[in-house]
Amino acid sequence: MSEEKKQNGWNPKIAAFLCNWCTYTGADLAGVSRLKSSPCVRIIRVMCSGRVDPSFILKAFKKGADGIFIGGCHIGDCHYSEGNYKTLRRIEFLKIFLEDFGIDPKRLRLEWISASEGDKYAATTLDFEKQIRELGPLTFMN
Amino acid sequence: MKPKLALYWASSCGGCEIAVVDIEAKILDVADFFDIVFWPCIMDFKYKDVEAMPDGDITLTLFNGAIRTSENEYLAKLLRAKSKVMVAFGSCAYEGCIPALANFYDKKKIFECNYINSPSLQESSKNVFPQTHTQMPEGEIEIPEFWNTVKSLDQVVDVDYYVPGCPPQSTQIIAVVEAVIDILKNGKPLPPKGTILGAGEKTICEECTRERKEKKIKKFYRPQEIIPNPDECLLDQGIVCMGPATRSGCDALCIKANMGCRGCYGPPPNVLDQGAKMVSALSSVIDSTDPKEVRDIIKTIADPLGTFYRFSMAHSIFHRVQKMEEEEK
Amino acid sequence: MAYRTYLMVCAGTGCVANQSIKIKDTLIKELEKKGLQDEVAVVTTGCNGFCGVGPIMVVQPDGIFYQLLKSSDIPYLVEEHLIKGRPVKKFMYIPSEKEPPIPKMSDIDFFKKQVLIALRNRGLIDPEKIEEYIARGGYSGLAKALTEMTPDQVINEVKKSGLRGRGGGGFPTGIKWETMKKVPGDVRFVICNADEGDPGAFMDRSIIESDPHAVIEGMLIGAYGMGSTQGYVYIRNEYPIALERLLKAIAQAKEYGLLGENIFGTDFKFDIRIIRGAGAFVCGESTALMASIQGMPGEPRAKYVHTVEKGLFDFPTCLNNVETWANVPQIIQKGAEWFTQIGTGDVTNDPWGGSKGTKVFSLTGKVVNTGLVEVPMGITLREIIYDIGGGIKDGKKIKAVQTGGPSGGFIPESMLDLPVDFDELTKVGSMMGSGGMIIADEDNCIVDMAKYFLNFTQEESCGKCIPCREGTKRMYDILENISVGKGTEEDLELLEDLSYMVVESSLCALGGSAPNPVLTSLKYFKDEYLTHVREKKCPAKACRQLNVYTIDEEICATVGHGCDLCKKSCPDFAIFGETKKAHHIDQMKCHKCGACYDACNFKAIKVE
Amino acid sequence: MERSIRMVTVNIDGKKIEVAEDTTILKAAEAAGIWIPSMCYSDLLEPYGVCRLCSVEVIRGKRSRIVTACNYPVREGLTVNTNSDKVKWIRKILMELMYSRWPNVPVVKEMAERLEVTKPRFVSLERDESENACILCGNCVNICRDVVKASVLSFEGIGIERKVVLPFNEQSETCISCGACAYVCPTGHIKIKSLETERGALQDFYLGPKSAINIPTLQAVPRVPVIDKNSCIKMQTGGCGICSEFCEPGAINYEMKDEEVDIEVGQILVTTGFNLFDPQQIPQYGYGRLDNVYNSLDFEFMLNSTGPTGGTIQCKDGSEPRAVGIIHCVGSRDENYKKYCSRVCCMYALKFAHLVKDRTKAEVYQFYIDMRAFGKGYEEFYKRLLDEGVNMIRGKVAEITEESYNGNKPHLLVKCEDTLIGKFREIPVDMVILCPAIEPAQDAAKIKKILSISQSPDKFFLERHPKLDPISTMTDGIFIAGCAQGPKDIPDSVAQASAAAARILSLISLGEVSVDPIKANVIEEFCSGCRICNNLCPYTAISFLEDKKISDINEMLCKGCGTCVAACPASAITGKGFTDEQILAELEGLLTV
Repeated sequence: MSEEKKQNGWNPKIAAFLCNWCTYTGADLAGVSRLKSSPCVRIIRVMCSGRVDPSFILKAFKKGADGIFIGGCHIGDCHYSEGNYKTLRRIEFLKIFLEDFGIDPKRLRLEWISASEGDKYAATTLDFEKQIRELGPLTFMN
Repeated sequence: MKPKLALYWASSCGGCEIAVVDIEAKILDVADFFDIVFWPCIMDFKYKDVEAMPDGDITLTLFNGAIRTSENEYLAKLLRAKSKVMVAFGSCAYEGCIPALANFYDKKKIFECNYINSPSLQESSKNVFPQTHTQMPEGEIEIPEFWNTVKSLDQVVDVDYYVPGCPPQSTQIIAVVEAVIDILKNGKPLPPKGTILGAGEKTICEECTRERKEKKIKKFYRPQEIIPNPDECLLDQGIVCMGPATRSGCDALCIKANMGCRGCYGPPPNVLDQGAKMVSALSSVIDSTDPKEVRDIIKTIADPLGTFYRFSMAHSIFHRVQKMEEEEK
Repeated sequence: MAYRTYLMVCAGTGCVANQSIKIKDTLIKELEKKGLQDEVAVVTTGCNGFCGVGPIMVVQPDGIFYQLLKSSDIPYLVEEHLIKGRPVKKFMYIPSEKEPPIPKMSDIDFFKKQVLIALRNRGLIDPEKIEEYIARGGYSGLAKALTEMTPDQVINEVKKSGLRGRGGGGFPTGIKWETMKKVPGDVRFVICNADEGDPGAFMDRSIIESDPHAVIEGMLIGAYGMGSTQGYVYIRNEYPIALERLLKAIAQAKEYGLLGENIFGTDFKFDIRIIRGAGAFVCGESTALMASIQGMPGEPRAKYVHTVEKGLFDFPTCLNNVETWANVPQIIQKGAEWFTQIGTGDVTNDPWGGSKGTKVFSLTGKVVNTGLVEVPMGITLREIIYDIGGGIKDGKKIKAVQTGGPSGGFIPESMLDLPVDFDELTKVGSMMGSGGMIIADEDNCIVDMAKYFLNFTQEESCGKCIPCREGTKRMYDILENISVGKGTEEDLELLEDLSYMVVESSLCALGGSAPNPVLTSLKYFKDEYLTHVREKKCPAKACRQLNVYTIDEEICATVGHGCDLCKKSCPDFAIFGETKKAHHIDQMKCHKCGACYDACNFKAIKVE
Repeated sequence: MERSIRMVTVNIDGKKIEVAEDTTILKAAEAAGIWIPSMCYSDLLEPYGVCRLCSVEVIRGKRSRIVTACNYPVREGLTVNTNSDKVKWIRKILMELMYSRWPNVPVVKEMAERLEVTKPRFVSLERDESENACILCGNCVNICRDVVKASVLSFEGIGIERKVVLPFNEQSETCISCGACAYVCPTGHIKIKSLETERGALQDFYLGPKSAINIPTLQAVPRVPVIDKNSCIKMQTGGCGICSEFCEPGAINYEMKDEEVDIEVGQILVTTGFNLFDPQQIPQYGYGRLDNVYNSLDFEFMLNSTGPTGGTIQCKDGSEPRAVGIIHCVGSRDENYKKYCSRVCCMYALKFAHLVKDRTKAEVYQFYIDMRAFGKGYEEFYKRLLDEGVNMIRGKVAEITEESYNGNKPHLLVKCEDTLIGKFREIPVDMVILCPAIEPAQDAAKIKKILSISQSPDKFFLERHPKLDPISTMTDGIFIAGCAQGPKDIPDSVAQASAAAARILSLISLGEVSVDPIKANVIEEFCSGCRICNNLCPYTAISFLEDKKISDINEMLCKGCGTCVAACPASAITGKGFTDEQILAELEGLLTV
């Protein structure tokens, strides 16, 4: 089925939770810089990556996201000092969870991208898109 | 004419039935007030009698147990049609409960386990799978079909109210019964549809008398690994307690017995997914910033999925495990 | 293993310089050749003191004394003495041309009158073998102190003995130790001053070379008494043999557990470090020496606070001279009473009351027997010069004795019966000093000698304080003026005035004693000075600038045949005359260097 | 153990004086108003006791003794005679000795006069006629060793040969140039020379402070000296402290500490400037290795009329350069170092060329990649320079070497490809001026962290929008201007700073600033006080209300990150602006398309 979809011009849906101060700005910079980033990424701005509740991620998968991208400030550079540490722990935890749920943890990606790293944002999203394409669409059992 | 009451057990352990009887003398009021029309656990009622009832004839149905088989589903739909008020009674009907832990596997896997790999199987009965229709000399035997996924009641039929708990506490049952009698007797308005009856709006922590501090967890312990201080919050001591993400109502029963809350009252209001929320909360208080150490600390939790979704699996965002090994291959 | 004969070859610096080691090697070879190696042993010893006749060898147990040996003499000597049993007369000591040779060491006057305490083991043991020192009773004094005596008893014994510092000052050792003991504090040091700087003096070197363990034992006893655990030996690096033997001795003592922790099984511990001095005269001064150990320039400081209170690194420090330390073991071993039997005065109540024990002198100058002598206190100068020293060379007349090194004073012939001890010498304006003793005869000019000593002290002054730096230089300048005939009688007054001032106001003893030669010479030989300033003549003809050199033309022509040697030697080209004919000196050109006088083989040059 | 001070009574010249035990006689006499002469005594030092002029007679019982008053400690019952005949006699001869050696030194002359020595009886062969001869008091040696603890000076030689020297008679590296020796020198024998003037030319001139106490820059306001904490011996080791001994008004205070002052502000303008790229990173240009290769700041310093050469352009040997090479884009527009254009170099390089032409007869070569004379009047200036005869060579310099032909004075050889004529050229010059890149200030990363602002990839501070808002940052109330934001020249910096100031003023005039209402708050009816959130807030906005047994968020402290919202297991915390419902709705919307 997935092979079919891949061939039928399937485009993955990637939900991205980006921190307002770093990655969101970085994404902005990527745009301003006219860099090519993944068009599959659907961005949700949060003030801090620490705001990302694991429920959101599960919900996003359930709602049809094939991959989820979380972008935060570099460790130590968090606008809110330590928010990204919590994100780090949640995502680590969640990856173990996702595997148990039978979802490839590669579909969840956490990256530290600062406001100045427009190029990194572009490169990472493209890479992530490629990865998701390789993994194929995410389907759910009933 | 007395209001009619039906009780049914779908996929459940029967604990909820016992809990109903456990309301002691109050059961007499129930018997007095209601005309019990269907209660297979207690008396021999026939499905055909129910089928014969007009729609909406039963005033109140307390349905416990999850939906595991075609029979469960049939009865759920039948009783829904015949009842004015349908109550998902107990954790199984409300959110899947222990039966829904089977959602970690699919039908095939479960059958393999039970009918091929089970060590108690006699050699002759190995590889014999239950069939829905079996031709016997006496005639065809029909047994219900086993569904792939365990569902909560509201995933099959429309449910008016929920009573959580595994089982619901007798005090809570009494309160519900009294309220129902009160409504029916005195014509009070019904609570809004979907209301969770017999439970609080807060979490177990509200009922827990232990002293809580700011949390910093370096390692998780299983209850047998340490002797917890009876006055201190179990989570503070590293024992996984679902209390913070569990609806109040049981009066912190397990915690009083030095056992971490297992979460049978389900998520508190507003919480989408009890397990995910607990993950979020616990990882917030893990005391480390090093990814490797974080992973190591997380690994000290035995069976995370079973721990966090012990009761709410069927009702969680994902319902069940998504991919089976066979499918991968 | 016993040998029938022991050949004690002197390996003191003087004899080593005269190839005594080569003699030893030749002896060993020769003995092997003759198959005597199991019968005759060759032993190298420390200095015998009779350095004027080195290399020396003593054949024991007979005590036959051989002198002025050469390695070429050895085969003959071995053949004659060791095989044929005939001591060789031609290598023996001959007191004078008329007298027969003296075979036995103990019969030689030079040795006969000596009393050996500090040097008791000289020539008898191999200084590089601790076993031999122990065999001669070594370290029994330490054993006695550690096992039978309390520290206070040790100090008391030394105090009772009346031992006074042999380094020059003559401060009672026991008092010094007692004062140090009373200063509170855990850290305290003892120092052995082996920075022997006086020209011509080598007592300390000789003691260390011939008996290094005596010094170590003395320091150990002192350290035990005063509660010190660390000692230093400050030794001139110009004493390579002494240094080597001391280092060996320390290593051996450590090996035997005599240095280090738990000495003799007691709690007492002590260690010695060697500090090498670079040879500055002033570093023999205690505070300068300590400064030098501390790595600072060797400059003295005011001693208004004594070093026993605040010395090395500002800790209580007891500094004693090599000879003083070497006396200590004997005092402890034999008791204070034994020690007080030797010497002058009475020290029972007043430690300053007399001089006890012996003193080592280095006898040099115009005497027949030069060398190192250890004599009892109270012996007269005459005894030393005539009995031990064998009188004045070439039968000349004695003029003066200068004792105590460059800062000592001159003692005129009239005082030769003066008993030698600390107080008597001080009384006549000289001092014991470290024990230098220079004999001057009639050929020595007193002005010249005073100038010589002052030149030494003014050059060796550290230059810190003005009286010593400027004063001694000015004194030297005046003496120089006098010696070249530019002096006046006012100069003599000024010289005396300045000398007294330098004595009074100098910072340390170097300046305080430097004018001694000048003051004593002015006191006892004023006439000679006056001759210099009034007549511009030097009676001894030693001040060459005052001399008039002329050539006895007759001798020159007849005896010398106009050999031209004087002409060639003259730096001023002041000598004229054809070869084979008489020469003469142009007095206008002559700068009176005296080179011609030295050059002439026929005594044709006359001095007036 | 601190010994209690015992007072003793001493008799000095018949006066009974009570002083503390162990006071020196000199001090005791001073207290009693009795003058004791001294040449070497200094209050700053331990008494050295070398001049002996302070000799006095001390009588204890029957014995009298001559001691030096400067270091003799008094004891109870001491009788001192400072003026006996013997003492006078000693002083007189001492003075004669000194006077005969140093007849013209003022302190000696004065003392001689005072001690009534008119004509010394001695003739000194070491007579030194100079007025500032060294009298060997040792003060300089002692202060250097004991107070400054540098031990640079020492005595050499013994006896009359004694003199004060530097090790090997060379300028010592351990000398900290404190000048203490010169200060304590009673005769002025020690002088402090400026090494720069001594060497005559521009050897090793250096822009920073030279000694521990300095006036930071030529144009410092206020123009007062400060102590450089990092090179002050006193502050680093506790030694020295000599300046406070010397400062008569007592203006020196070592106790002053760096202070952290909290100032509450509403807005911040970051103008932390830039660093000059270190051309030593490009070793083939020889900066720091070859003589006469300067960077632009060095050259500016040379041009300055208060600089080391007084504004004349000269080589290290003092000669006028015959040709000067000016190299553009050193480190900038370079893939290996800084990719960006530093913007200001072209124009100041032209200015240098102009000044070199103006002040010397030197030929000037400009080595450039592209001329970027983009500002108002700049192109005209460029044209003018071309008319002045400046040689423009388009090409990147490969290497600068030092060459010498036929034993002549060595010169520099600039090797580059002239891309306009397509040939490799080697141009001999006497001086090279490098125009290094402008790079972000060293501590930009630190400031970035403190202020929570961002840096662009080139590490200059990142503006909110390159076109629409080049003066604000992502953080409200923080503005940037000048080279902190990116390389720019003075007019641009002024313009940007003015704009930022205007923005700040406009906000000030508003009186209040509206902030995003993104705050978290606890819904009391759902909070059960599990305290999971308590430890999470870096701003300590979350507290636990003991009475209600619930947690509470102080909205004024909350910055709205939402970490606690995500963490709350009861979903009892909502984040305004980013509620669960909002985010989920957003998610729903995004993913259904």
